[in-house]
Amino acid sequence: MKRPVVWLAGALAVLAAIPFVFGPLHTNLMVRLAIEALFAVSLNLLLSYTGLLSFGHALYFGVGAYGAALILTHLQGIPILVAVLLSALAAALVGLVLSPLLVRVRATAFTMLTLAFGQLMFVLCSKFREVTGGEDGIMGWTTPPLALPGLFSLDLRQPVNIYFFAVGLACLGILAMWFFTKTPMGSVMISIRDNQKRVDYLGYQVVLTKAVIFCFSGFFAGLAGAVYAVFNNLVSVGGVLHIMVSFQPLMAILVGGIGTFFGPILGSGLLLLLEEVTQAYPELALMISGVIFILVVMFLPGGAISFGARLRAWWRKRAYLRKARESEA
Amino acid sequence: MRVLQRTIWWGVAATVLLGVTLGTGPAQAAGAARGFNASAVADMTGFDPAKFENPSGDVVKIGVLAPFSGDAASVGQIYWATGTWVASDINRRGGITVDGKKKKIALIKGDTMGKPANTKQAVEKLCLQDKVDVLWGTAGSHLTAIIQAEADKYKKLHLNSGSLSDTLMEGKAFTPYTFQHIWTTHSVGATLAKFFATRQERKFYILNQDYVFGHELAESFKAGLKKYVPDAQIVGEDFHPLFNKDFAPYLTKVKASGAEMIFTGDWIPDSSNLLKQSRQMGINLPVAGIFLDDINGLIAVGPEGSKGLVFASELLINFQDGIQHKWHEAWKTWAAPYNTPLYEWLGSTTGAYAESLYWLLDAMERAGSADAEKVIKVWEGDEWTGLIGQKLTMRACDHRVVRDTYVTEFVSPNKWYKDCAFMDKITTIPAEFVTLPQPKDSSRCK
Amino acid sequence: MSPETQMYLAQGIHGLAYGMLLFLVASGLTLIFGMMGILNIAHGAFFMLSAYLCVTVLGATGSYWLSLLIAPLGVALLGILVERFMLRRAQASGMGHIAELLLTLGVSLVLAEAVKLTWGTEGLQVNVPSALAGLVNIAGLEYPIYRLFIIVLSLVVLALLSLVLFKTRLGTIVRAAVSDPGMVSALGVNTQIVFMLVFGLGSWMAGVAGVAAAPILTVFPGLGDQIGMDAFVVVVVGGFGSLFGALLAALFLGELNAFGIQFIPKLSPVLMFSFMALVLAFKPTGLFGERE
Amino acid sequence: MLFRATNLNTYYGLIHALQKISLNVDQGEIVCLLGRNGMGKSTTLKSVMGLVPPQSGAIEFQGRSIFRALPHKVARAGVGLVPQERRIFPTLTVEENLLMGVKAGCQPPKDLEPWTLKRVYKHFNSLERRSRNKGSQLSGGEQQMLCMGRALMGNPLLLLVDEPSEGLAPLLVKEVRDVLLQINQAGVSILLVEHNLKVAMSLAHRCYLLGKGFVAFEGTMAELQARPDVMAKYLEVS
Repeated sequence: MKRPVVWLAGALAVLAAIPFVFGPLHTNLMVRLAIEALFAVSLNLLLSYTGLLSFGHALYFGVGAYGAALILTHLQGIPILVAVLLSALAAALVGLVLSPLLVRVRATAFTMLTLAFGQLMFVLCSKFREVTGGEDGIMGWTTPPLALPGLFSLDLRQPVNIYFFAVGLACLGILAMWFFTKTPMGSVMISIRDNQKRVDYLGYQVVLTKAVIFCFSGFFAGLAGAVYAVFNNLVSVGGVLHIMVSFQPLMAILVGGIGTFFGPILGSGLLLLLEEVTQAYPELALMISGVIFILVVMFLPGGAISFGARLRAWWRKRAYLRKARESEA
Repeated sequence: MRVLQRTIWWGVAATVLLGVTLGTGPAQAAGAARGFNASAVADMTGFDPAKFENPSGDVVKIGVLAPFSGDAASVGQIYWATGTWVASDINRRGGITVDGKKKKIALIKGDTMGKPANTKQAVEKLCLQDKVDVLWGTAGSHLTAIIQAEADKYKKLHLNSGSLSDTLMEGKAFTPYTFQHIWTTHSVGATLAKFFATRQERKFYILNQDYVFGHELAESFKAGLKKYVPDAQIVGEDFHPLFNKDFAPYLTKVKASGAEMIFTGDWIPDSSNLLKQSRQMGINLPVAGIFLDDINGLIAVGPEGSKGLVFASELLINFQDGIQHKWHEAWKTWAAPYNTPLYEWLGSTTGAYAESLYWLLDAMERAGSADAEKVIKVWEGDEWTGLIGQKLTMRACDHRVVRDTYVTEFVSPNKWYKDCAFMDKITTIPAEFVTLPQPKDSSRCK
Repeated sequence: MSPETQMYLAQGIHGLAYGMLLFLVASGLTLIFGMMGILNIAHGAFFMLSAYLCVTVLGATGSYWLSLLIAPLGVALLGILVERFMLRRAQASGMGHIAELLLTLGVSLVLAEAVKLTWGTEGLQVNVPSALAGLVNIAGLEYPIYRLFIIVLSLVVLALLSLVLFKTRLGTIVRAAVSDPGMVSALGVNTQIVFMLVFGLGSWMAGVAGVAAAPILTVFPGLGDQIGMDAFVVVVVGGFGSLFGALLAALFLGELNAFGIQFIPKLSPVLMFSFMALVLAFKPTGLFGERE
Repeated sequence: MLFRATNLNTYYGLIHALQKISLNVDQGEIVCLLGRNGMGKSTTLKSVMGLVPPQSGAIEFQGRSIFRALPHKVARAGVGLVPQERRIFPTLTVEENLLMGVKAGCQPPKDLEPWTLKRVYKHFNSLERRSRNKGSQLSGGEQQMLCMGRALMGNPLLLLVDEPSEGLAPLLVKEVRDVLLQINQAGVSILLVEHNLKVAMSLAHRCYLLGKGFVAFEGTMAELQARPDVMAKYLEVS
């Protein structure tokens, strides 16, 4: 009982120390990590827990981001947390609206349907430039401070403040999803992945569970999008709805470890690290990430998170062999 | 209308006067106010952008913000070719005098990847980690807007040579740290319209890319026609997706419309595809635009196919010009990926990019400092002689350039390219007809 | 011919030409999908690569026809290598089709970058072969010969494909394996080799389309993106694994594009994805498909 | 011994579907696998065929190991499969379906009369009439016949038959039973999975009774009948 508490306290202490140890540059990098990790974990609910590969998760991210941008632009004086939550709810609502269509399909058809919806939203947002600003997007709104009247007021343009805001929301979101996977609905979700037909015998639960997952996953993807909007002070179709926005978390999941809960967080971190390293050779950056991507699928299908386990297994085997040899001699 | 124009013009003149007055102090301190002297370009033998090395020691650092990876990597390449050219030239001359000593120029890449989040990250890295003196870039108004916001935040000079949006320097978006060297969509529309006022064509078909820039450009052209060619007719207007494959359905409409001229803001590959496919379909209508100097695309349609194209630019460098020949001679030694026809001559884009950097460094030297505030003081209202001896004025109140613009018709044969038609007589459109009026909402413009 | 009839005729042929080109790309994709259950994300990149190879072969030999022969074969070889050394391993990873989709996504990223390193980032140009340059008069409509050639070329490839599929033992095996590869292997056929061949064949067809499209398009690294996306839509709408469905869907999308631009230009990009979403929502297997 | 499987272990993901299953089939025998749904009968056949590769164990066929061999290698060694869902190729004609069964370059066993289209049509006379029809147009019974014919075209020594009577009308069940007997008399050994105890009793020489992934009983059909307790525990009450 005590150990997890110590771990948690330790992790929180490290997270709290980061902005003071590192400069604003790396603090901002951590904000991006928080956003991308939250987004990747939300997609992972579909991929690793329900076995559904989505090529259109940017849809929810984009709705969250545009929601936040529109609310903050047009409803001045609205508390920032309310704005962010409303945007996430909008994304969840999109999940709900689309779920009657999405629950019907599986496998590649699901992937293609999500692709279609994602691209449709991309095209629509580019077209309705009166509302969305087209490719230029929406920018330059005044982000209200994170405040409790009379208690505190934090200016979110300061790296330290936006850091705590983003990391706090991401941690809460990731924790919420972690608990969700432990609920009975979470187990139904896993059995859908393993054998949809068998779960079908349980009646309409499959449909209902899937719909709930779409909303839930959409909510947190939307939350990530809303935090993105607040952090960047700009939302544009290329940044939040482009197909590469859908691929980014997929890569994070794959590199970190598909089928695990924490893999995507590790993967997001590794991808950002890779981006930092390859920044010195920008012409080769995408090439390097593509190659790493292929190598991971081929040689490390469990992702980086499985690397430790593999190493340990290899070490044990070596130790065992050595012992066997010694006893022989 | 005329009253308004006159007021604006007086405004411009007054501002220039004010700027000059403000600018003379530090300029005199650093010597005489200078302009660009093409013959002063250093001996560039052996120059190669691919082999550019940053000088060591105390340097002036320029952060180059451009897409160096991804779909638009060719844009990054052009930034790098021109940036390293200017830096090498200045370095071979010994650098610029800043803080009382000669300092050389270093360039540091900041890859925007064409994405907002990466742009923001790249700017922060350049400002906080590399501690650059100037941010330079970029293509795409949404990315430029991010750089402007960050430049304002970190109080860094920002030179915009790539984004043509009219609204970047207006309203809340304005920041004193950004200078928009490149012309704006308003000027593009006005330039071409003014040019057509003296010509026969009256039926225009607008075919643009379906995104903010394409729509803005269409509006600016229509506005220009309304002003300068009231009897012109828009016989059709279509917006096609970016990176469109098949232009045939559009061209069938164009042909049926009876248009005499196609106006397009398309850039490569769309501009080349539009041209190529129309010629293949036997539609030899001339096309007017600002990205038609893609030499590969022109060669593909040949001398006949490229004849009659109308090309507008803020900078058309005459082939006889000194800097043109220096560039051309140096080009022969460049290695891949710069050993292509695109870089053979200093084109309108490469030329404008280089010009903007020369001006910036000149202002810096006259300010005697790389400090943003001091450079701003010199640059605001600065009058300067450009690459081809033209007069440039940095309008103090909105940091946009007041300058003449140029239009040319492609003819064949020409002396410089035998495989396609290319620019001939250059028509100058005086600044007074094409300059974007000063923003009314800015308190700086009184 | 009245201008209106001429417009209908012209747009009709435009749609046909683009539709047939799309079918060339999509048929390879749908064959691969039917057999191996994966949508090859790198298919569009193969199309693009073939156009680049065409530029190189054309530069070296000066013959468009030689590049039409060589470039697709090069792409087919690459496809075979990708299948043999990458996909087969990914299939064994136990991650199911997700691994294969992600792997081909990785391949397409690498190809796009490799092309930039090899050929540079500028747009390159291929000219229409002189034998096919110029216009031909179709009932009063001047139409470019090269676009008609694309239609003919697609028809020839289609005929060859049907000949192989319906008249040879290999064809029977492929058709059987499209609906049930496991059963085919249980009947004593080495399906791994068949997979490899079909992957090569599919890549070859993307390659032929790439060379066919090169003279009307600028060759640049993003060349395959749009057509790759369109081909997905064709495969999905036509029905996963159905050649006939792909043909109908490709022609339909081609005409939708041409007449969409003529009559409702503002909506034409929206139409395609809406149509795909509608089809999938109401028939998850696509119009003529049997598998999801 | 024609066929022997020893200690087969097969997994579906984390599910241990076959746990140390051992069984054998002699030349000329019909051996039946019995058991409730989900006990691993079909998985056993798929493991033998190589469609679901077993994790460990050994499989010998005519003295040679076919353990973890690819399905086409198993088929070429002389094993035919008549799967449960029949898995007729829907877009191929009946004749093409049959020809798919031919293993190109494979010699038929010397002591057996080779199966040809003509011979298959003789045994399954309903197929000849429909030889030009698509596989998807056949009725359930016809599909079952086609499925068996297709397997025979490969001249197998051992036929793996999975639930041939499932979903068929009683009259057709009898026909299937008769055909299986004829095939067996022609020299083909059969490993049969059969739900219908009556059919199994009338066909098989020996049987294996599967519990959840393990062999609970083995013996002749007569020995099984003598153990009502085993039958009650491991078979469905009918």
